[in-house]
Amino acid sequence: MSILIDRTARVLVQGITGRQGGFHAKLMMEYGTDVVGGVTPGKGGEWFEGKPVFDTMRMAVATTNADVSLVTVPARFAADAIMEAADAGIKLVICLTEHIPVSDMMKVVAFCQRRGTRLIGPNCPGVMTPGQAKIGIIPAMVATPGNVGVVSKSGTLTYEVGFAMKNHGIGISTIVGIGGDPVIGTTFVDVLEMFENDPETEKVALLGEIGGSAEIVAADYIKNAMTKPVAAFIAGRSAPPGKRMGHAGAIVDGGEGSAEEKIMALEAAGARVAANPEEIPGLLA
Amino acid sequence: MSILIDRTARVLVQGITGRQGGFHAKLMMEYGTDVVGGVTPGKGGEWFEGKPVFDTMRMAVATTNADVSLVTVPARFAADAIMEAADAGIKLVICLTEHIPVSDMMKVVAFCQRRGTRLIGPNCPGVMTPGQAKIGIIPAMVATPGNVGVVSKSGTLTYEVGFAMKNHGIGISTIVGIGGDPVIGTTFVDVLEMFENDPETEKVALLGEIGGSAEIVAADYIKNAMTKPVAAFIAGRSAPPGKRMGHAGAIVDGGEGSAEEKIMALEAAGARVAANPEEIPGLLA
Amino acid sequence: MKLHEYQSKFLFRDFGIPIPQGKVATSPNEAYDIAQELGGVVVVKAQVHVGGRGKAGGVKVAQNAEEAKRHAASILGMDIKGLAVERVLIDPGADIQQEVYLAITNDRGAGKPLIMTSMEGGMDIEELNRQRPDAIVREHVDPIMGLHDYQKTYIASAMGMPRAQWRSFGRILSGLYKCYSASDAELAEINPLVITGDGDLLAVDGKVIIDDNALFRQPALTERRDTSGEPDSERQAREAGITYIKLDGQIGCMVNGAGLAMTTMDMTKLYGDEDGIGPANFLDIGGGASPEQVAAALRIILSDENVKCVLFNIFGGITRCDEVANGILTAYNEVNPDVPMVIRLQGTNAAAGNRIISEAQIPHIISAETLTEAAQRAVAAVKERS
Amino acid sequence: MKLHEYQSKFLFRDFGIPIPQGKVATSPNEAYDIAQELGGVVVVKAQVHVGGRGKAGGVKVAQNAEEAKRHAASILGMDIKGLAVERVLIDPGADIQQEVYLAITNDRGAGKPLIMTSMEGGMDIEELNRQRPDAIVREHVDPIMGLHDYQKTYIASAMGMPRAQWRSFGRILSGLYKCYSASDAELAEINPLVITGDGDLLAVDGKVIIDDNALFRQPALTERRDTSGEPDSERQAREAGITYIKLDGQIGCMVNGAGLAMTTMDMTKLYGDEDGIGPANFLDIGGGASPEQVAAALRIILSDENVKCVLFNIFGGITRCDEVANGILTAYNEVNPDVPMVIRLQGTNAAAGNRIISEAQIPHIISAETLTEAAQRAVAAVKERS
Repeated sequence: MSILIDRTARVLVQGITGRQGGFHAKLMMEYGTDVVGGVTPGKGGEWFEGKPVFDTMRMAVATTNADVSLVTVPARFAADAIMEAADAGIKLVICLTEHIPVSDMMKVVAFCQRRGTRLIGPNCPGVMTPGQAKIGIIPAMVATPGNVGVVSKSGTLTYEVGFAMKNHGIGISTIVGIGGDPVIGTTFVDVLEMFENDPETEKVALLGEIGGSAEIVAADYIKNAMTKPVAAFIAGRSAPPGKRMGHAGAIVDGGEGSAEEKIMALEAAGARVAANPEEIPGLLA
Repeated sequence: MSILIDRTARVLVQGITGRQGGFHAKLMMEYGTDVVGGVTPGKGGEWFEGKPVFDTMRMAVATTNADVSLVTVPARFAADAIMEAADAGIKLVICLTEHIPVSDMMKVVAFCQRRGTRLIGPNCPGVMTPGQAKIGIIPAMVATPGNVGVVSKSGTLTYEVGFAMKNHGIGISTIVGIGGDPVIGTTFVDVLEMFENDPETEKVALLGEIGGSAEIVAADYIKNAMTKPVAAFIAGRSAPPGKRMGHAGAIVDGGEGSAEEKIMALEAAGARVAANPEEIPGLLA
Repeated sequence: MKLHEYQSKFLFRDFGIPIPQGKVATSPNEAYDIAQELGGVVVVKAQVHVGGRGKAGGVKVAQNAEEAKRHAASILGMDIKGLAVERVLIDPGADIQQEVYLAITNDRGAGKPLIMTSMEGGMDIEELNRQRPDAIVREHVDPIMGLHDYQKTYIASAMGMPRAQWRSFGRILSGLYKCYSASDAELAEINPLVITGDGDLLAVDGKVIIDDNALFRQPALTERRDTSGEPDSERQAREAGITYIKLDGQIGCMVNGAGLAMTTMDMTKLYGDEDGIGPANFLDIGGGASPEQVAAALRIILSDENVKCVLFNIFGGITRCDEVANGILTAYNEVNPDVPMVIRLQGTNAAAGNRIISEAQIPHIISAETLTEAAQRAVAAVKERS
Repeated sequence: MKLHEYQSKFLFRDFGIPIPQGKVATSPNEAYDIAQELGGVVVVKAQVHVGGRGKAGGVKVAQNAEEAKRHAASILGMDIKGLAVERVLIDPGADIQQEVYLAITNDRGAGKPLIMTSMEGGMDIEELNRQRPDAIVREHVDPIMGLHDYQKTYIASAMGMPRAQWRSFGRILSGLYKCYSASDAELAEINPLVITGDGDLLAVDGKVIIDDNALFRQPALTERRDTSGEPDSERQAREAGITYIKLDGQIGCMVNGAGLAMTTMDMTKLYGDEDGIGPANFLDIGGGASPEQVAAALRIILSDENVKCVLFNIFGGITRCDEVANGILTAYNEVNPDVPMVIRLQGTNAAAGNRIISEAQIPHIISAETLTEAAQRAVAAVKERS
């Protein structure tokens, strides 16, 4: 199944009657993803593109036997929606929502860990296993099936790299967008470990950026535990310190989280780091 | 080791410099219990009867390698003390403290479950494995070693029954006082299960009282899962409904928790229920 | 600690729950003024700590202020199940479309707060539970996380609340959970929560019980305690730090430990019931009671005129029986009871304690070795004096 | 969102943390009055959103009100790292026995609040962390449970706080955690927390940063935003819902997505750095930006006089490149830029988008197929115009 999802994933979309949620639910269905229904409090009993809409995840899961949830609700409702999914027994929750307060996410991440629920995101483009299923907003056109795993903090940068790979004839096993927020459910290391253990993945592309130390921790993992080759790119070499570069997590603070230190750590760990993301296909060839 | 504790238990007393804590710590040591130290915030560095006193459980556990804690601190500090013990890695916490608010206990019980810490009590007399160790306030004189397990919601009633057993030449494997509060860490069923699996226990005496439905649940367990004979007594047949009989949990409320229904359930489960606690030794003979 | 209806509702209001704009009156004139101010139909409601006040005539509808005054005059001072009515709540009449039940309570078995709610409100929840248990939606709350927003949607949906009311019902549910939680309540109940003709929600009756053990951190609520329904003896005992509950029998019981105290009561009934004899009270003097406390407890027991005999049952564990014996003698000399006293001391230093008692050579004192013997002798003593 | 020192300390006070009884002045006369009212020695402190104000002369001690007025006159209006001082805080002088560092911040790696504290306060925490990392005690807080009381004892003990201060330090720690938590702070820092000669604790300087994403539920804090340190262009962008950060280079960048926007900046620098050419800004127009937003973004980019070329890098995923192309044309016609624009559209409907641009036949427009090509052409365009 490559990692996380394949064509058997049964997906609920939380916020399916919203503009964003509905739009992407349709694209997901067109791609072949098995969207089994959606949840919008107060709209239970309605239908969306032939799929049932429920008031709560509890009712939705009981009826559809779904195993993955995609959260597309606005920031102020997102923490509750994720916990609702976890409490309903969903083991993989993917949250696209941007601008969730960090204090909410700290609680939610601790909550999901206790419940044994894997959370991807928030503020991420989702997960795609090319040719099988996509859950989130990654465009179908940016990837073909193959043996390179892609893990990234960013959305369009990932599309850029995926597209470049496709143009070079390089296919992808799974793309995982982990999101650019300071506190996220699944880290680089979590995904690297899945790729390392995935027989359908032979190489890995890691797309990081300034802020935090997740790439340093990832370098440590690459050095100590990974056998598969890793190509990487770190965005934000030209970003000034103390400024938040769009993503809530993309800030060099107190001398920590600079692109230079991440690049150095990754290179020291044996990863091949591109100065330009369009070099990634070459490093993977 | 019979259940829960034996002579190898390494015990910390939280509140050891308090009047009650110190008094019972000494009696425990006289009984042979391995009290390895105590904790009183602000008194770290002092000594109590040759044992070190620490400011925090974290420091106490790191130094003494204790594995059991006895909480004797006043009610308003007790919830924090129990969680402190659990966070310090203690896997068995026994709490004597009475009058802890129920809302605190609901949080604490959930917290201990998540930490994998067994809590006995609160508002209980503690645990004693006769001839080996006692942790709590159960008087040494009320029991001799033997093969009857005793589990009880009450303190002095347990002594009464233990003493009567001793006078009839019946010994005890372990006494567990689970406490008379509405929300407690360890229930009758938890202890019955331990006795059922304990090779050194052959019979069990269960001392219940009005309020709640723990004895009904216990009857269910006895009926479905116990092979060892159980003798029981339920206190409060003469108690009026709607009144709290000393123990915070001892109240017949909305027609629930009466002695009659508990006695009926236990008898239906095959337990022998005494009308007078002094009949218990006869039922166990 | 129970709160009155008006106290409960005013507390609800602090947590954003809509309640009728009523006020409390302690006199018919006050009731008149409040009804006048409210205008229109009002309800005059007795504020007492017992159930069934409606059937007892403690709740009456008035068409105008004059009638409210008359109703208040008849209800104030009324005796409801032994309690005198000292206050009435004057509430504006509500336009009731539907009555809903909503409560949060401690589920002791689960160790969690439990929300219970039903579209069939108005009646007693125990009655509803017997008649139509499926009409009640039950939802636990994680005591650490608190109430999740999604649970409100689930509850509203599962109970069949009309969608138009989901939002306001959700706000009330949040408010009630905050109230329950911030007040250390054992029970926070709205019954009925009314859906009015305009589709608004209104908490028309309420009941809150506070956990006594949490009163130390609830000073504002503690101040609201109304002890008028509590027997004097129980109040005195509470103030002396002794747990005492008055019962109907003839044998006053003084025991250390709650479980043993209940058991001692049970034994007097076991051996006395066929002669109509039983316990006069529950009393737990606790561990290590001082002679002063023993004396205070003895005075409280004897303040009950039904008491024909006092039974001491002390199992000395940490408590030493010789000390208790001295306490009993001190108390005896102070209180000078004129009823027989059965004294049973067992456990630590029991022999010494019994020697102290017997050497004191007090008339009316009967010794006993076992609890059974003690209970039987107390019953016999009562029979003798009847 | 950063709070000023005085805002931070007044917020601390709301959570029970003792602070000096100072006030804010916006004129020398006000400073005089405050100093007169406080009496004795006072400290006049510039309130600006930059560090290092002490070294810049923005903090001065005054022996009396007259001197406070003089200091205020010199500090008000002072330029500290590009920011004009508009307010001074007049605090009474503190009797400093010891300076302590205490802060709570988000530990993003652990996903938990982190308490950092040290008996070696006063200096910058990063400096302290470099020089004496072992002098800092670090303790995580469970985000769901909050701060346990026992952790306060552990922290006070581990850092070497004198026992006489444990209780008051514990209260301050509780207050600061509540403040951090209730305010959705990313950072709540007291530095120094002073132990006075009398053994009291006093938060003499404070710094609070609020999570911008939580401002929707912090209306009272949002009102306190001081935008005086923010460039006009960034404020305009924020108000238009665009993320824009002004930089020093010559190539204005308009990109969809934060990661790609940074990457685009990096590419201009990668190919321009040896000629001193680089990005003029970070700008993320987000997904599905309207022609109006593209125009607004273009105006903001061009408000920077350094800009010699604008680079559009749009990777159409969900966004359709033909729509973006139309947006660019609309914006071009509205704004009429006089600098060359490099346009690179890729992804969904890229061919159509590129056709729209080329058919518009606009001078100064340079097409590019890849990001590399786009960056190189933008650098070349700047070189041409230098």
